[in-house]
Amino acid sequence: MTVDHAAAAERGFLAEARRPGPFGWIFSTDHKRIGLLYLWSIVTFFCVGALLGLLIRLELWAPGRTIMDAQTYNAVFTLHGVIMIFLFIIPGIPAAFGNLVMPIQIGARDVAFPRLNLLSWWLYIGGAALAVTSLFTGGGPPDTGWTFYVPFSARTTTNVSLATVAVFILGFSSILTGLNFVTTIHRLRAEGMTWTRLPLFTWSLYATAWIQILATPVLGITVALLFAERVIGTGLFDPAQGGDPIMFQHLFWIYSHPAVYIMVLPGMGVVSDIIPVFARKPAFGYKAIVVSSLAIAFAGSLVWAHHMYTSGMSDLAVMVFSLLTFIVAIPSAVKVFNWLATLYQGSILLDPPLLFALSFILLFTIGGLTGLVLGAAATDVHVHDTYFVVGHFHFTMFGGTGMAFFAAMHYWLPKFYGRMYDKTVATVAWGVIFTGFCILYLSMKIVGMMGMPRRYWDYVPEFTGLNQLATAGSWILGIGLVLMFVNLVRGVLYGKPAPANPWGGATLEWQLPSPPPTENFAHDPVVTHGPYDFRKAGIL
Amino acid sequence: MSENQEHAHIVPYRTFFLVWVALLALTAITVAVAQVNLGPLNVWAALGIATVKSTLVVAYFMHMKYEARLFKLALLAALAILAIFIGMTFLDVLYRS
Amino acid sequence: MHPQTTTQAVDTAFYVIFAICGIMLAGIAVAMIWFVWRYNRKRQPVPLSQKDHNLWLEVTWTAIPTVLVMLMFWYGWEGYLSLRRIPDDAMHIKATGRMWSWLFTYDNGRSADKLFVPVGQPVKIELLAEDVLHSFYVPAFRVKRDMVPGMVNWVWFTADKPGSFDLFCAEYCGVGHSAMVTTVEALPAAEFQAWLNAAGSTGGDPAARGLELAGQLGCLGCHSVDGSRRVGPSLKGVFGAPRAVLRSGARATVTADAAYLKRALMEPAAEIVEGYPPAMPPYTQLSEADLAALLAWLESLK
Amino acid sequence: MSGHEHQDYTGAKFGMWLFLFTEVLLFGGLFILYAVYLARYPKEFVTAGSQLNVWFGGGNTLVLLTSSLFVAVSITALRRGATGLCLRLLGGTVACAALFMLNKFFEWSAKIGHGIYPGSAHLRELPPGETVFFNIYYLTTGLHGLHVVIGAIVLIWTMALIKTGRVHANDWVILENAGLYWHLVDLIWIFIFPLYYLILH
Ligand code: HEA
Ligand code: HEA
Ligand code: HEC
Ligand code: CUA
Ligand SMILES: [Cu+2]
Repeated sequence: MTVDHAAAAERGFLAEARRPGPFGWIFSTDHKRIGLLYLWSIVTFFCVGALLGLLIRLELWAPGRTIMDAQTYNAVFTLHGVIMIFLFIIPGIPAAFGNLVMPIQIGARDVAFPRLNLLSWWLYIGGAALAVTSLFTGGGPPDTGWTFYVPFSARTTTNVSLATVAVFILGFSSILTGLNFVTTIHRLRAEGMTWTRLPLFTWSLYATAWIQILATPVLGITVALLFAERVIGTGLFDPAQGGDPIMFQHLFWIYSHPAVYIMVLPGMGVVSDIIPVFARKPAFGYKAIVVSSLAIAFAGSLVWAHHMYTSGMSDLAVMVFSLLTFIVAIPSAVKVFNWLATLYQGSILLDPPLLFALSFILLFTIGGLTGLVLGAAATDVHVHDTYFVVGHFHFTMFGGTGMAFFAAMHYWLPKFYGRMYDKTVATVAWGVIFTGFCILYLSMKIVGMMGMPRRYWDYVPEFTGLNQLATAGSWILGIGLVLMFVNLVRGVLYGKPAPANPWGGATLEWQLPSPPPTENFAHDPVVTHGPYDFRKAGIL
Repeated sequence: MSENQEHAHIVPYRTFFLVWVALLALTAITVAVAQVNLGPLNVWAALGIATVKSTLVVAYFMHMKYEARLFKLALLAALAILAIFIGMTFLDVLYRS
Repeated sequence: MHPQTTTQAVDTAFYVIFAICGIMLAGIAVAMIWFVWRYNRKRQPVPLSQKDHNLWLEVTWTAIPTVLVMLMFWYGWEGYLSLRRIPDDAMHIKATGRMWSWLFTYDNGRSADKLFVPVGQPVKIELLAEDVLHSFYVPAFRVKRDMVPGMVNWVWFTADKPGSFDLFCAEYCGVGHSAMVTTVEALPAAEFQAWLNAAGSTGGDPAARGLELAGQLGCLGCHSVDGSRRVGPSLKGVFGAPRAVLRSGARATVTADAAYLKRALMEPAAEIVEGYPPAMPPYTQLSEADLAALLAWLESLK
Repeated sequence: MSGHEHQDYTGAKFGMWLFLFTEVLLFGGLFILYAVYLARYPKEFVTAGSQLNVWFGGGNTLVLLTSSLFVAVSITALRRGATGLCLRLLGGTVACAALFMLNKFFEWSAKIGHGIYPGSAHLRELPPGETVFFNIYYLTTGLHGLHVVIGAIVLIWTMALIKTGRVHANDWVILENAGLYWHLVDLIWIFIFPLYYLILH
């Protein structure tokens, strides 16, 4: 744990490739290289998705046509949703930072199935390529929304069929990551790395991976059935052929609700790892946090129909699913309280990673609490499919997982590039992002309460003021994001050398040089203390 | 990695053969039962026999009987989740007004 | 006991839930900011403790949220039940949603593309969909329910004051989704009765009858009569005007005479107006009289 | 990266099992739909179900059970050093797969000949419940058939590895995993058979 400048000057795994040039990356089975491949592909798609979000906001500046017609708008928000969900947020933290960090955190040299790991990146890229292809072929860009509800999705002439294939492949990629991680965590922990010494980030990946394995196939069959309905006319959801459109919604949400926990659990893991380091205090309630991750993963699989209160399903189902939805809130609450307790009586350094982690807590809490408004049956009837929902999920996904993703970038990139970004600029960028975020999405919640439906290209004039506020917020947010990314990329390329342990972390990755060597550990490590034992780790 | 895993249990031919005979017998039984009208019980009987058959396949052909407890727990978890998915869907389907 | 209107029933749940959430949020935000300020490394160079667990705290902050969420669940469920309990004296109206317009039919056969209701009288709306999912949403009354093909859903509400209230389609249904907007017109009881019984108001004028049909058949969901572009071309001045069309892919210019307009209605796929999607459904079920009325109406759109 | 010291048999098998779970849940989606529609259209399912030929379904059940036996025995054979026997058994399995698909081909041809196939005019004229039955029948058995083909390809690939000596008596995990996949195909058929071919009442 002594700062080793000589090692920091080396380029570690960044310099050691088995193949020359780009092939050393795209055919590498090193988990760190795959992690970086994922990271930059994901960031790229995030930027594309965010630009589409910006276009949505521009169109909604005023009622009627502003910059695009209704059909284009529908394609734009569909693409925005599909990119953000399937290409950014679901693979986001697990595939990028999970791959980079998790094997090191458990003291392994790589994941259990390195070649499968590479395959899942290729599938990710293949799925993304197909999704892009679907824009320019067939009947034009899909216009169904990311939820692909039938019968509309079965009838529309746009290229939905190809998009379902893309989603199927992306699901496959996600499954492979999940099964790789579960096996890795079970089989490759270093000596002394007991289950109660696993860093909380790794624990959260473990819980997530199980959802990936058990829920994703249901999405696979759902989109496969939609494909079959469009291509060969097996109308399993077509009322004219005896099918039930609501069954599509069940199958879709059986995956897609658990998927929101695929999105957020790793983010919670990042936050659980960052807070102790910057507060110089062990994670409070380690076991409670672990149990709550598993509880969220399990109970989160039982609440899918809360997206369907108004669909015409039975009232009994409304009651049971509403009740279970509220149960999921409890483990989330436990996590928030434990994070706060970790801060209490610590010695807190407000560096960029912590700033983003704390904004995770605040924004996710707002998102989660508005989730409770949605979980209650009566109130959801009013706000279902309005901008209130749009506000809710941007708070949880962007305010939650997105912020955690940015926190992870500020926390771990110096480790893997051996260079430090400019902390002042990062802090300013954080401030701009936070401000823009609140203006943008709080306006959405209010306009949603007033009754503005989502997926509306045009709206009644009463809603104009709040929509303009939201659009203005998106510009502020955009400026902040650009500032942040430019600063990070500059840091990676030209930053000052970063020491091995810039933040004073006690988990294993901080004991390696920055960047780590290809094989991670010269000798298999023997773990003798918990992940947040700063005294034994010599930090305090 | 360890030696004793490399030389894990080798199932004798005879066991497999007996399992196969049992599976054939169960197939015959399930066909026979289907000819009798038991009302809704027919489906449950068919599912019951199929469950017995699949248990045999999983336990012997797929060696689950000889695997570590982790494998068994994981299998149970997967099946439980599937059962929950089906069961909870029926909360809607059976009780629509 | 029983809430009078759906608005009251739902708003009670809103107040309770927002109050609990507001308090929780304020507590968390204040605690977080206070900790960050008080235990900042400048003020607190070394941590005051290394304490990492406390069973009683865990139990407490599991138990309190449990109670709170059960409370929220209960109010939510109670409010929902009110939405599902129709008063016995509710009046019956049928609502049909289709791409991208509304049709409301009353028991006496009167129909309209706006939802007229009497003030103070509960109404039960039966919800039907012709093509894809739609959703019947009136924010002012806090009611929403999807319209699903092959299924009959319903909502009820009581308008407690006269006025005009927005009625939105809240389930995405394609390019005209955001245009699938109409209003609930709440009229005092007497006025409503007068409206309901004013059958045959169009008299013998075929163009007026055509306008009524255009509302009922959903033409106005896709076509404007003021020259503005919607899903389909505007019908303003269409009669007798030259049209650039695609006939099985080949471009052609035709004059929109009666024969052309009839084809446009009966087999819209035969000629597609250039620059528009082939989205118009065929109206083959039209009677001769209705067809004539529609044509007369089209002719009247100068 | 997969140097010899990294070989982890238990890990490899565990990974395979996790993959099998995903397959189970993939089919699970179809079984959910089957259950729901059976509950909704019990009579129509019986009418439609009795039009399926028990002999085709039963015959294929025997074929798959036997193929499963072959695969199971082949592992024991390989580990006892009887490589030739192992290869012959695997060949037998692949033959069973071919037989299965042939059977399926005739069965489907007959049905399609009667105008019963997804999207057909005849199918749309049937009562809705029967249409649903045939649609889900084609989808389920079709997806299963796809798995039979994939399973057979995997087994052929494994045979090649055995021939080249990559898989042998002391390193058989690939064969074991390929076998697990094949058994899964059998396992799913064990449920398809009674649910589709044997609902006669
Ligand atoms: C990261 C993604 C994410 C996360 C984590 C969540 C978390 C939650 N979501 Fe959300 N949700 C989405 C993403 C997410 N959601 C998306 C994308 C949609 C829309 C999909 C679409 O239609 O396009 C959606 C839609 C959605 C709906 C359907 C709305 C509708 O269409 O009508 C509902 C309804 O119940 C809901 C509820 C919840 C609840 C109860 C939680 C809970 O897990 C939240 C728990 C957290 C807290 C409660 C806060 C922390 C706790 C405390 C601070 C303690 C104090 C609190 C108490 C008193 C208990 N969500
Ligand atoms: C993680 C997920 C995520 C994220 C981060 C975002 C980010 C944003 N989203 Fe969206 N959104 C979704 C997921 C997400 N969204 C989903 C799932 C839907 C539902 C879709 C559906 O209904 O099917 C949705 C829907 C949705 C709607 C509703 C559309 C409708 O219903 O009609 C709106 C409307 O304003 C919106 C806006 C935005 C905005 C303004 C941003 C902003 O955050 C964007 C801010 C970014 C910028 C202003 C651009 C900054 C520029 C760059 C980063 C590029 C830098 C480039 C270089 C340096 C080269 N989103
Ligand atoms: C679902 C949307 C939709 C509905 C409902 C609809 N139309 Fe159309 N209509 C279109 C579109 C799109 C076109 C242009 C493409 C085409 O020519 O088919 C069109 C074309 C037309 C044309 C030819 C216009 C021209 O400029 O040459 C006429 C006339 C017309 N519609 C009348 C009607 C009438 C009358 C009704 C109601 C009875 C109706 N439409 C209902 C979408 C619709
Ligand atoms: Cu109709 Cu949206
Ligand atoms: Cu959900």
